[in-house]
Amino acid sequence: MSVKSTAARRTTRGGAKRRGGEPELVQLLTPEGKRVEHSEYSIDLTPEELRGLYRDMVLTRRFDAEAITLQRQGELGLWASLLGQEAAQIGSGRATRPDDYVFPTYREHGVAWTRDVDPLNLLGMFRGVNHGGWDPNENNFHLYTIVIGSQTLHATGYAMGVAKDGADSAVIAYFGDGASSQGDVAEAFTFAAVYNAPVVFFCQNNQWAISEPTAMQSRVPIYQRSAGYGFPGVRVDGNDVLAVLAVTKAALERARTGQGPMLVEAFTYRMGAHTTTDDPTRYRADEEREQWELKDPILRLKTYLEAEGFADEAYYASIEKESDALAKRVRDGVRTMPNPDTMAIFENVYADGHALVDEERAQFAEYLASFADETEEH
Amino acid sequence: MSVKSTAARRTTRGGAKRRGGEPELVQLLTPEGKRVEHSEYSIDLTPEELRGLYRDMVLTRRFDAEAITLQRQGELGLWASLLGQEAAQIGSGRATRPDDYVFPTYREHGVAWTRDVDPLNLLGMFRGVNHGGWDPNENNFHLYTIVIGSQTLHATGYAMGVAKDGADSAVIAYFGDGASSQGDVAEAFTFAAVYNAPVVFFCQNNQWAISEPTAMQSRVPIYQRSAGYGFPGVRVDGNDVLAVLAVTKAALERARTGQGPMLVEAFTYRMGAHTTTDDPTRYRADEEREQWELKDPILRLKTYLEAEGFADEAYYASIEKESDALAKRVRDGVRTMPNPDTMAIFENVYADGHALVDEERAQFAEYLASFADETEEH
Amino acid sequence: MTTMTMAKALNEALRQSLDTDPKVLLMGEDIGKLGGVFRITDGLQKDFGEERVIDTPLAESGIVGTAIGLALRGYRPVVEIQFDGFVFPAYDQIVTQLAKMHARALGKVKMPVVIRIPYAGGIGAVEHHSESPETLFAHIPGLKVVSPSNAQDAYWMLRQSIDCDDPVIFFEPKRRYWDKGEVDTEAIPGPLHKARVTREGTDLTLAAYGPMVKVCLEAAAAAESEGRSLEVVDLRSLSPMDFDTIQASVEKTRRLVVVHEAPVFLGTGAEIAARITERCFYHLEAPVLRVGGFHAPYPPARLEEEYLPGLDRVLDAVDRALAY
Amino acid sequence: MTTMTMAKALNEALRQSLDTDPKVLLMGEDIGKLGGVFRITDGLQKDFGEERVIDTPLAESGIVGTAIGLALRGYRPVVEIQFDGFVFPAYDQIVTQLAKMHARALGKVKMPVVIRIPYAGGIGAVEHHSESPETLFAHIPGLKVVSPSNAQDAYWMLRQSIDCDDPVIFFEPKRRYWDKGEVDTEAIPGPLHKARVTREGTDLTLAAYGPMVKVCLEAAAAAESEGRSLEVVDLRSLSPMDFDTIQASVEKTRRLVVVHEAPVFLGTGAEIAARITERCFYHLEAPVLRVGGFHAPYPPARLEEEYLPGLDRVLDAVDRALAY
Ligand SMILES: Cc1ncc(C[n+]2csc(CCOP(=O)(O)OP(=O)(O)O)c2C)c(N)n1
Ligand SMILES: Cc1ncc(C[n+]2csc(CCOP(=O)(O)OP(=O)(O)O)c2C)c(N)n1
Ligand SMILES: [Mg+2]
Ligand SMILES: [Mg+2]
Repeated sequence: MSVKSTAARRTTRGGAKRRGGEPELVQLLTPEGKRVEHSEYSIDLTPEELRGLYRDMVLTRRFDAEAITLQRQGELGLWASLLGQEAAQIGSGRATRPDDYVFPTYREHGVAWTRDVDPLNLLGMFRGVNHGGWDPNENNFHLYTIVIGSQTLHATGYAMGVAKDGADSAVIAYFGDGASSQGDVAEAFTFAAVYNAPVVFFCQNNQWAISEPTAMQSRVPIYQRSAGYGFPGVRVDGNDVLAVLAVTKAALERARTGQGPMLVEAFTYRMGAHTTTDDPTRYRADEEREQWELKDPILRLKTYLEAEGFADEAYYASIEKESDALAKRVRDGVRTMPNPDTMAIFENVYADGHALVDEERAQFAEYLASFADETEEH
Repeated sequence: MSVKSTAARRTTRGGAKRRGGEPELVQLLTPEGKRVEHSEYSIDLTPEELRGLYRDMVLTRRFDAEAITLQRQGELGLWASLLGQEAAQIGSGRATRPDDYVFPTYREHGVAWTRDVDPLNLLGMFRGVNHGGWDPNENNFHLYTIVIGSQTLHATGYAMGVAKDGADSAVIAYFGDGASSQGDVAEAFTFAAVYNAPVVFFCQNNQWAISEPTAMQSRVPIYQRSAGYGFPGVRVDGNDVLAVLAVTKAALERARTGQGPMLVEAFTYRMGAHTTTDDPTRYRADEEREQWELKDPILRLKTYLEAEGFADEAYYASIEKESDALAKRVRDGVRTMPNPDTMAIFENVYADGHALVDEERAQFAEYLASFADETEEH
Repeated sequence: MTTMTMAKALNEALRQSLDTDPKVLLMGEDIGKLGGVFRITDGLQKDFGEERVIDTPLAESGIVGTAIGLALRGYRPVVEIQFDGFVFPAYDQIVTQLAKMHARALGKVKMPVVIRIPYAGGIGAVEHHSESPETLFAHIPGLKVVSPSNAQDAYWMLRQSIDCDDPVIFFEPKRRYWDKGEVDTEAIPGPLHKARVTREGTDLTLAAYGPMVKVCLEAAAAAESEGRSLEVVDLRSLSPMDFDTIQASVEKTRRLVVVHEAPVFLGTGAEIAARITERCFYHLEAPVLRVGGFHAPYPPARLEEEYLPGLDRVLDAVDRALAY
Repeated sequence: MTTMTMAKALNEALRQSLDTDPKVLLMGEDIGKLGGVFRITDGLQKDFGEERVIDTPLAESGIVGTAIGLALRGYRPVVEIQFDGFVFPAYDQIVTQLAKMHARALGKVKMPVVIRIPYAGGIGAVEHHSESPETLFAHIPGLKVVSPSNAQDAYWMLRQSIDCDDPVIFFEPKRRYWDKGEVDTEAIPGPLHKARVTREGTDLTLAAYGPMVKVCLEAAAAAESEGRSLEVVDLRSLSPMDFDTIQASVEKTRRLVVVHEAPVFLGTGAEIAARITERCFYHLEAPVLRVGGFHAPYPPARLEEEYLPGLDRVLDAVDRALAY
């Protein structure tokens, strides 16, 4: 009962306030880089912490740009760029604790960064050498999930397990505006609510699901979806790293303290194409992008840092240097990333073995060997 | 935009008002049979119309009781009783127009009655002679659907078609409290909202999904689910046939006039077992049932009719006679319902034929004929 | 050794697994107070609590999806799907997530999830309650698929499935739930994925699993009275399939009839026929024949006796195979 | 006769169907302005409007479920699933509703729904974008399943599928989208479910469909240089399957190799092997051999060339079959 009433309270009291029909975004830093206060969500960071967020976003964007280049050069088969979503990802990722657990989509490169996942790990699947392959438990960062929405249920189940263990960790499930239409996401909401699971549903509404605008998924703001499932939702300015950090921290804290799930909608924008194979000129106007450029998450923080005198030229130069080093490391790492061994096809299909796999492996090895023989013979 | 604001308005203004935390039910007839008014939903029926509703409910209940008996006697393999839900079904069914289209679950015997579906049609699948088999277009009453929630999408698609045709018909999709957890129902809400489809989602919250109470499906009242999808929801006293009729009529009218979908939650009670194979004593207390008996939908209307002097003994006697006749017709009809021909296995698998079915049909006929030959030979 | 029904043997296996390993959880619709619609979980929530025997919302994708999450957290969920026909909403999670997670992680996570499915027909039920969808799982790399035919196997195969670190689709032949058999809960069981020659014979091999093993044993008994010696192989496991045992039998009998309830077209019999023909090409005196469901939706109850492979249809196939 | 890519042929077929029958609708994710991720619906929304070429929410069960409802209203929806691996959320609606509705209604309603699925591998894609799930549909009574291998068939088979009153799962071999061929949009097409002998030969039959037909034709050409005459049968339809054409070929060549990308275990080759062995038991000089995917998830792109049946693996199987 207490959860229910909290939920109801939160929904009306929280970020859901409307002014002239449009829902209010939780915002702590305006697009012009001005620091503002919010009645419910606040944050107090040291200059060093603020610089840290800036660094995270710059390095993430650089990594992303490098990946796009690598794709153009044929080193990657595909890339899903996070350009424009740095604040949503860095802010939410930095809100997590090491013992929290993250369930990403395929675009959470910034979140991965905050979890200390080696960027090279993320590139394997886009290069085509594996389907992910990192150890999710190393950084409590699950594998990228491509089937839209699936991971929200995994996150909910994981959170149910956390609660069973009596741990005070929380779980965060990322998904997109498009994903909000999938039945799996709705079922995740139901399970999370019914079991009061410590999970935060973090929706990056980047306005587009490939070529479809968010209006094709919902007629009302997505953050309003959760109230009808019995937990609160809030919309945060997804290009404001401070607001995202504050809101996500609060949501995770809520989960941690037994108050159940919460939905955070980070209102942001996919500045680039859906992936490197996509051509957004077919379906959206340049002006839209230009409008959103004015809200750039990195520029905004930089303006604030500069206004406050929290960072100087030397600092920016050092970040630039770090960016170059990261880019080089990524470039070199990708180019020298070994192809998997052919016989890897048969590995890890099962943990406890399977006769048919063994048989096919043996037959295929023999088949491959027959070429070697031929070569030797001739 | 107009739909959105209507939806928002409706959600706060409609039946969703709370008094002391509990959502208010739309009610026009109290459990004690007292006629009350509601600020938003009203109805004005002639004594004849009121008697008609009473007759509908009594006959439906009698049909249901007869089916239970037939199941006990082995004439039916199974029966899903609607006992207790007569008002929800008759009220909503009578709200529909002939050109509207109904998508039932497996328990909508009362709704079928209002659509003039021959009760015997409903019994085929429970006897095991077919899987439904009636022509949905004859009474605009779709086949019973067993896979929970599926039909809500069919209803939504059908409604999209109605809108495309420029018709002013509406569609009504029935589902249960348990079904509200299925992803398909959530997707139906999304599609209905996005395409502004003329469909009413009618949830009979009979408090149980087999052995699971509604709390296992949702922490908040189900009618609140729709607001987050962009259309209004209302909870109606599902044991008050007048309120159900009024609310459903309004919802259908809304759909018809291009205002889009609406969710109606009829708050009612499954008085009997889930089906004839179920044993509710394992999971629910008798007292609960007893409490709900005080809210009996038929008794309630009868009290009102009597208080107003709208019906006399002769009338009740005539209904009783009609009930007996119906029961007899059903009994006789079921007992003489022919078994399907063996070769019906192969019929209607495809509309345009299929070589494998033809081959298997021929082989099986030959196989069956071989026994006939043997019998002849000896 | 105790005599018990298959239902009771499954219940005992779940109880023992819950008792032995605190990470084992049961999840499903109505499995708590009700004990499941078939009572397989009867009494378990009472004894192990709501934290371990978990009634779930009515959403199969949600059940399997959260079971995956629980497995990632170190639990060993045993999921009950209420009936065969209701596994499909969960099919996406099973095929794209559960089956692939171990490979996706290059072995770094395991998916010890058992999905119990009461399946197949013969109980006079309505639509969606009598189906045999095993092909749809056995075809999927990453899943294991088994089906016991008797109480003893039900007990041990379920315990072994729960102990297995891979996802196992556990098909329970619902019409055999009430058949009694001896169950030795102390025995050291054989390997989970090994077939068993249930009856020895010399003239022809009948291969079956789950509900059809009993039919084949009856057919073999009937054939004996006509002087025909049929061997019956209970496959037990459909993925992996123990082709060695079938092959050994066929090399002896030189004839094979496969029996299952699922439609013949792309039923498991197709794979057995293809593979055994390849392995025993010079041994087979007749093509591998198949007896199974027709290419038609499972019919209404009053037709299921005709639809289901029974004694006569099995013996008809035996006759045809022996006529070669 | 015009030369066009398969993608263009499909686009033309959709255009003609939209033009001819006002009840035809297209539904899917990104099929409107974008024209679909493969541009198969390019320009169609512009020409036929948003009421007939419908971008949908991102929910496959919702797409197929509402398509069923539209079909009940008299429409003929043609659904695009974006990639093979994303059909599974819709699987429940396809298997329990779409496939069974006609039978459930004892024929009183029809389900003229086409589900187009770009399938199979070879384009260097990430996970879930290269799968061959045809078994999972062909096994289901009530569905029809077809797959063209070339532009001409793509055009006509799609038009015929849209004209068909049954649900058709239409598998498009995505790596052949950009292959060009002659398309005669005036021709009178043969039956939708008939296989075609694409190359005549005498020593062995190669049976394939969709993306593998080209590989088999190349294998046959390569074998010719070694003095071997291979016949190639393009199956075109997987449900129903035209066994008569395969049988006629095998009665001539006495050897059969089936090739598909899907895993061999319970792949369509299993059914072909089982049935053709039964039909041609005394004609076959060798067991029917199968070349296909392994029992492993579709591998990452850098392994797909090894994983996919190619010329060498086909010829290896041919060698083995001829060695009997
Ligand atoms: C079940 C499923 N259907 C379709 C796709 C193809 N697809 C990949 S990304 C995408 C759009 C996702 O949009 P959104 O959820 O908003 O996330 P975003 O890409 O914008 O981050 C689609 C349709 C998929 N991956 N999974
Ligand atoms: C997909 C699916 N899962 C499970 C079932 C088994 N089942 C039949 S009825 C039922 C409960 C339905 O509850 P509710 O939606 O509240 O409807 P009610 O029976 O109360 O009218 C269940 C779980 C089913 N028919 N379909
Ligand atoms: Mg998006
Ligand atoms: Mg209910």
